[in-house]
Amino acid sequence: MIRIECPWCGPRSEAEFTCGGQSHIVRPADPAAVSDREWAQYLYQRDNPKGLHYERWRHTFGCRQWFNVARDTVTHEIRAVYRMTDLKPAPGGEGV
Amino acid sequence: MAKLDRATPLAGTGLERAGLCVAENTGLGLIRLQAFHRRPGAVEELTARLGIEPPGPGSLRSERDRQWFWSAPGEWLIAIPAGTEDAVLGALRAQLDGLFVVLSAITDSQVALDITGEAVREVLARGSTVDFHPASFGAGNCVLTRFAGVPVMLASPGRGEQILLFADRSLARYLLDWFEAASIDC
Amino acid sequence: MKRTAQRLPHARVDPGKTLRFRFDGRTYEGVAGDSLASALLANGVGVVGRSFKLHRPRGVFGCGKEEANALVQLESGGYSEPNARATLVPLYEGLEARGQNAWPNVRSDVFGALGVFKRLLPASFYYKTFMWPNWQRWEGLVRRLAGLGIAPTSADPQKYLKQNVHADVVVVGAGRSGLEAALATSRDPACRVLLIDEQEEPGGGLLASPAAADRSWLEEALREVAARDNITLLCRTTVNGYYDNNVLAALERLSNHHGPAAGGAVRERFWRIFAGRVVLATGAIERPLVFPNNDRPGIMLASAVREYCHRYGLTLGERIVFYTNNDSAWRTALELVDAGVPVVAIIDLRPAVESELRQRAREAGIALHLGTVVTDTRGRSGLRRLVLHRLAGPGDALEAPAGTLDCDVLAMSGGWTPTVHLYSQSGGLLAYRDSDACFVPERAHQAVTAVGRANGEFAAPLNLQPQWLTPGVSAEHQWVDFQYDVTASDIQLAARENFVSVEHVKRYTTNGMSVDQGKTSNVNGLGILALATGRPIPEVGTTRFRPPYHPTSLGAYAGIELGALYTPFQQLPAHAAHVAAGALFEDYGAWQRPACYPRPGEEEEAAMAREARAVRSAVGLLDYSPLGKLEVRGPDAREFLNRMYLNNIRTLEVGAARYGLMLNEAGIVIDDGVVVCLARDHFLLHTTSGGATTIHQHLEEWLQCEWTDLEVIVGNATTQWATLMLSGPKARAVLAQLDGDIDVSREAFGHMQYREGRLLGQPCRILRASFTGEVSFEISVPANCGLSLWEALMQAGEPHGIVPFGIETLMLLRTEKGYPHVGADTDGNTMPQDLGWGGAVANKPDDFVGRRSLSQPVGSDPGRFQFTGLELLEADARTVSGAHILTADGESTAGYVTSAFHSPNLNRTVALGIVADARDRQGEEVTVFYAGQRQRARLIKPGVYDPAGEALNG
Amino acid sequence: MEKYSGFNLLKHALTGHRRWPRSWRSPEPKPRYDVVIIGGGGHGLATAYYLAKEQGITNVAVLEKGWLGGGNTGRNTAVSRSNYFYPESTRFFEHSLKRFETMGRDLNYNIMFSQVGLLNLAFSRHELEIFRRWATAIQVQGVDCQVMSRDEIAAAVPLLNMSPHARYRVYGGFMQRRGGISRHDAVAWAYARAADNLGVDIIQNCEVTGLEVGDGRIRGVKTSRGAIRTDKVGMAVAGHSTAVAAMAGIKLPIVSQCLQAMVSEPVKPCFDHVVMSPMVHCYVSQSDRGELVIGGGADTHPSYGQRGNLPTTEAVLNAVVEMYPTFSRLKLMRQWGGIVDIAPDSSPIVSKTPVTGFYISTGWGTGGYKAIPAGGETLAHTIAHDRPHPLVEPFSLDRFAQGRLVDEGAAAGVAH
Repeated sequence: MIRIECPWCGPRSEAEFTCGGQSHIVRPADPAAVSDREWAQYLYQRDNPKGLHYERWRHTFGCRQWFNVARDTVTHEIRAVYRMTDLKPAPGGEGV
Repeated sequence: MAKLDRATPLAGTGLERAGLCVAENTGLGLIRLQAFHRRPGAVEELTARLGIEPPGPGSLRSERDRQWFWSAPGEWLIAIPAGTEDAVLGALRAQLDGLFVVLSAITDSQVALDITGEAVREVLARGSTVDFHPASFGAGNCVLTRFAGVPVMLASPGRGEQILLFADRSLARYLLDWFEAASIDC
Repeated sequence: MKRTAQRLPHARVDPGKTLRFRFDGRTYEGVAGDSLASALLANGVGVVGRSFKLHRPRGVFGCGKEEANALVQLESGGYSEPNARATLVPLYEGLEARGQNAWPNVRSDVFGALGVFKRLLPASFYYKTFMWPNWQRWEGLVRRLAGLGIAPTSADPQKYLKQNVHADVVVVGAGRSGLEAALATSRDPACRVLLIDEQEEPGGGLLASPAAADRSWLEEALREVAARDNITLLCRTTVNGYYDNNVLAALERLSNHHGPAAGGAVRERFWRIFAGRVVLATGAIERPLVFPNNDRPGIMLASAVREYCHRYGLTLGERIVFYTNNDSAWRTALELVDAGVPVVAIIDLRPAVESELRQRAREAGIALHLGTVVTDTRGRSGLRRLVLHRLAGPGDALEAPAGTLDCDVLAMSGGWTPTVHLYSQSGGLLAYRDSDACFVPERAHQAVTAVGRANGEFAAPLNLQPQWLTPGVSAEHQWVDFQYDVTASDIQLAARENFVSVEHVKRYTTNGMSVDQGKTSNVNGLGILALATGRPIPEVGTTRFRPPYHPTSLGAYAGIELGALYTPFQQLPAHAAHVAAGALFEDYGAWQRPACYPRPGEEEEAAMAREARAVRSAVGLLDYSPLGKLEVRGPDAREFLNRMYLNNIRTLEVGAARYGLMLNEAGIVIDDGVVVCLARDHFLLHTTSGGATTIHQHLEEWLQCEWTDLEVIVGNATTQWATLMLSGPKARAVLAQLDGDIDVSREAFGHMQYREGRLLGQPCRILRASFTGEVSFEISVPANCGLSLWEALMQAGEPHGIVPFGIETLMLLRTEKGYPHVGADTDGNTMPQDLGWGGAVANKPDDFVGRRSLSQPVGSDPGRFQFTGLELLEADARTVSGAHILTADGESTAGYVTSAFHSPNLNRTVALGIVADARDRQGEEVTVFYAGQRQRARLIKPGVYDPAGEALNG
Repeated sequence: MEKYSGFNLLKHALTGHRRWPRSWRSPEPKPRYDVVIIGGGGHGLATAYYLAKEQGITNVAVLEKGWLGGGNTGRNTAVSRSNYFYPESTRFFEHSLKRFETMGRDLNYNIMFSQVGLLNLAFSRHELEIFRRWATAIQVQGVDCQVMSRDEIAAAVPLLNMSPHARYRVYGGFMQRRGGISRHDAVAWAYARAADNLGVDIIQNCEVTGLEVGDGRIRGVKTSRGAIRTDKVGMAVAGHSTAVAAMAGIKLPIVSQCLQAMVSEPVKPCFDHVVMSPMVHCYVSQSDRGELVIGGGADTHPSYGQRGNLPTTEAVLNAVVEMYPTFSRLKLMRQWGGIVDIAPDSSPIVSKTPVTGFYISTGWGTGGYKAIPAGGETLAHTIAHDRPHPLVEPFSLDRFAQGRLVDEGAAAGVAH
């Protein structure tokens, strides 16, 4: 079971959260200007790493806030939790 | 008929067992205060205007006949005597005039349950994975959690072992039924 | 197997308190403190079960979780439990059990004859045959023979609870090591310790020890545990799963020791344990030795014989013989002699054994056969005689016959297997220790440590000499997995056929896949595979341990969330009124809402027709409270909504309302509703009923994750307000009767307008939108007044013939009008152009969520399914939502009927659908297909009732 | 290859089964192959078999980093069905189902395919409408599909909770009689034995560590057992697709998640069909051994953790007991997880790639097992002809750039 430290509410079980998938995906500034392929990549292309994954979660059953999590997709260890507006921590970086 | 009657979700019904009592609290009026917390200084501004520091995550604060419960970043639930919503809203609006905050009366959207009895913490621990040991959930604490599969706020205002539960009014009957099933051995 | 008349004096049972029970139709007596297994043994019952595949007679062989033979069908009716381990069933008065997988009973099972054909049924023989004509012809027979117990056929009368608990330290196992660990860690009073033991009482291995010192130590330790209030002791509780982040799952058996007498009480409690640190003191399980016909009743684990003697006071046999490859069995034998149990001989395959042990054994009058192996066993339903051979050397061929030895119980010990299941589940690595021929914890992955025998720390050295199977004799009848009838020859066959991965062997032979999940068979199987493939055991590896450690009731995983509580339900503010009005409630996205209000004896469709006619001719009232009401405020609210909606929100004036469509980023329509501009920076969004939470989250996600700079606050006011839809030509007249300050006259309050004011002394919001096509007022008052407003309107409407109407009636009415319902008349491919909103997209100057996807090639594909009305050509024809529209050649699908009702107002079927290129094909005839029937229909403009829309303002 | 038959079983019985030959060889990798298949699961082995059998390409290696059939092939609930919504899907899976029907004899290996019938249940008025649409879609495709009433369902599944007071009431459903279950391991072993017999080298414990790509084409494969030269590589590595494709510099629209399955203790026959339901989410069947085989939804977060997750186990079993109250006292015996690769539209990707000679079969999501025969056959064809097999043209990698997704869920809320 994944235990996530909500930046506001503290450690909770995964059942309280919603996983929003990969984070730090940048929406094209001018969608009309990008090609179909680029737009498809924005919509569908995902890193899907075996190991450290930067993803976003929402504490759906708590404060309803989205935040970022750096999680190992094999061991489910959480390496870092940081807010949507924070920068991506370096791999191996400790909790924010 | 001249006026509409008010009827709370459970119309006062509840649950009584040797070790657990669940009773609808119909005496509370509720106001939600939302500030735009992403703007730096927004919360500080608010605090300055209010003259009191609203409680932080996981806690509640009593001030005169108002109880403040933290419910999200920049968002609080304010419990007041039922019926005084308009007066309090007016006062707060005046106090916070000019700030970008949203004040709403949400009394009717919620059901409030008083949960008492020696089995309270044991039964709560059947509905949520939060640690309800007094050492981590004591007087002055409030948590928003997934309880019995639905979002609720649980608060320990400090009156003995009494726990206050807030949930959406539409879930009131479900929650009461759940408590009945979950406390079968109490 | 010998009947024990007198229990031994030092036993932990109460001979004074007898308990009557039945097994396979016969009545027996046991005593308080017995397990079903010990009680059966006390009564000399030898055969208690039949093996899975060959139906071999089997007796009790262990004393706990490792038991592979004594599986019984416990009780009957709702209390029936298949595959209950007799060794784990505490005896209670009136217990009723039956042997399994046998007919008529386990004593004389006609299928026992299968044993004769063993030769024909090697591992996985079924893969090699039964191919003609096909497997199913043979399957019936095979299925009937397989399976063990019988699944209950009546509902479980008992309850299950789930309990979460947090602890700083969790100690699994309350034997000596566990108790020591719990007492040590609990010295810090702030440290919350949870001590868990699976047996009826704490003590673990100590319970089977005759030593006075052990017993007094246990008493003292338990006193101390009781005295520490930071220790919680859970007995009858088995830790079954070790998951990520130190989360454990355990099952507490609350009332199984009372049997059906417990009635509807809570049977089991499922614990979710959140641990800081975990100490595994789970002990070790003894291994059987592998030799010909080692599965005969009377052949047991030495540790089991020990426990039945010292804990349950049973003598078990007249002539007990030990067979071992290590020292532990010798000590057991000596203890038994001290207790007055007749141990006649010890057979040890080791040529040399420590002299002190030999000395003491001889003094105890035990005959010794060293360097000797058992090469066969004799007896009919029980054990009578052993055939012995001398061993040339370790693991070597046989030398000479060493005669036979009469005995009725054989206590065997092939060494010990530390119980590392949970350690392995936690991700910890295991290492093979040659000296003791067992796997021990090597490196932890989580905050967990193993102690005592679970960590391979044995009280005294075992001096073990492994022998994975008996050499020099056929492997065909040397059992490895007793339950699934896997023998050494099966594993050799697998290796011969090049199934050399341990996982392959497990799957090919089913070794270790039986109910005990290989607790006694895995390591022996590995050893045999290692020999067969000429590899050292560590190279062969071990299979992964998976939860649950011990089989766990499905009911316990379900807990109380069954029936009405299976998933949360939501109730409307005026729920009581709907019940009183005889509503037919159905589930609409968790909301309990009236589908319609059938009168006694009235069919559903008739009720809908009656309600629909009333709305068209007079007035109807619908509880519309789930209608989403989101309030969006802030300096950037207008900009934000303009990015979220396809429609132009920039130009929406204060006080005005506008229908809006919302897309997801892939361009798919996800919601529609009326947007009201309450103030320059304040908007009220009406979302589809039940969509409020989803859309609220959708908006929040864009604000929190993408446009964090936009100063907007979203509030969900959906349940703060009860919303009632008053609809019909008389609606205005009814509403006008209620005392309020909003002028509802035609002139003052037009269609698609919004007003706030007071009604009957309460704040109120009224929106004039219409989903029925009639004059409609969507009246919102504080939710606590919803019931009262319902009653007020019904009362005021009575002279006008008001009726309550339900969702399905609303769907009928809006279908007559051709109003699309997002989710019903759209699917996950529907884009705005398919609903006729292509123009609006083109005219909007700004970007909005999903816009770019509309211009991907798919957006302009020919054959897109587009929203349309459908007219069945035969006047009285019917169709249903779900019917398909076929292509011209009638070969494939060109769309579907998405809404279809019989219109009581037009007295014909009204239908909507999404059909390929429907917008350019209006007037064309198409074929409707459902249930093999084909019908002709025409594509028409949606909305056949009041096409001019006069009723809207009527 | 010695034929498997009742007669030969008898014959070998006389010699105590001491003369059975190896099911397949354990060859050393050769320096060069015409085609290298990465992944020794059902799909990889089937691809190799059909390359040899139907495309006449026998100089083929299957590289498996562990033991053959050890991935999702050995971790699923062994269901085969073709009751899909879109013609593209139905055509493909119907072809696969037909292969299952004759696989035992075709490969001379009893995979125990048992057409017990697959029943889908609807639990609400809306779901029933969707089910009508779905069932009709199947019928339009000419695939067997029988719409069933409440009473018919009650008769077919006596243990099903038919209470009118159930939280979710059974409204109706439909059955594909030809759907069924089989022995998953046997399918892998059957293809392995048959492929090996045609000369395919199945190399276990051989991990691919890199792909050699030169000016846009595949040159070879680097493995833990040395380099192998080849012009064509087929990838069938559910749970590792992203990583292996990355070796060729290709990014996939794939997310990997953990899908759980579990079995109860064995009991005598009590459950005759495969019963699934999207709303009360679980599916149940009974194996020949007597175990109830249970599956549910995948964890919602990306995962490579090949193990069961407690919340999912609880949710699935909660659904099982709600639907079959009498199973309450049965016991869960074993639970495990497999890693499934899911595409944005939950449909497979069997396709050529921007790298010449590199062909992928991925995105099987939770439906990979039933696709093994057709997946192998179409990938083999695509590799041999460097042109997609007609059955998989709709499932190309570039459909996403056009927005032309094949999303069963979008059309009918149908879970794969």
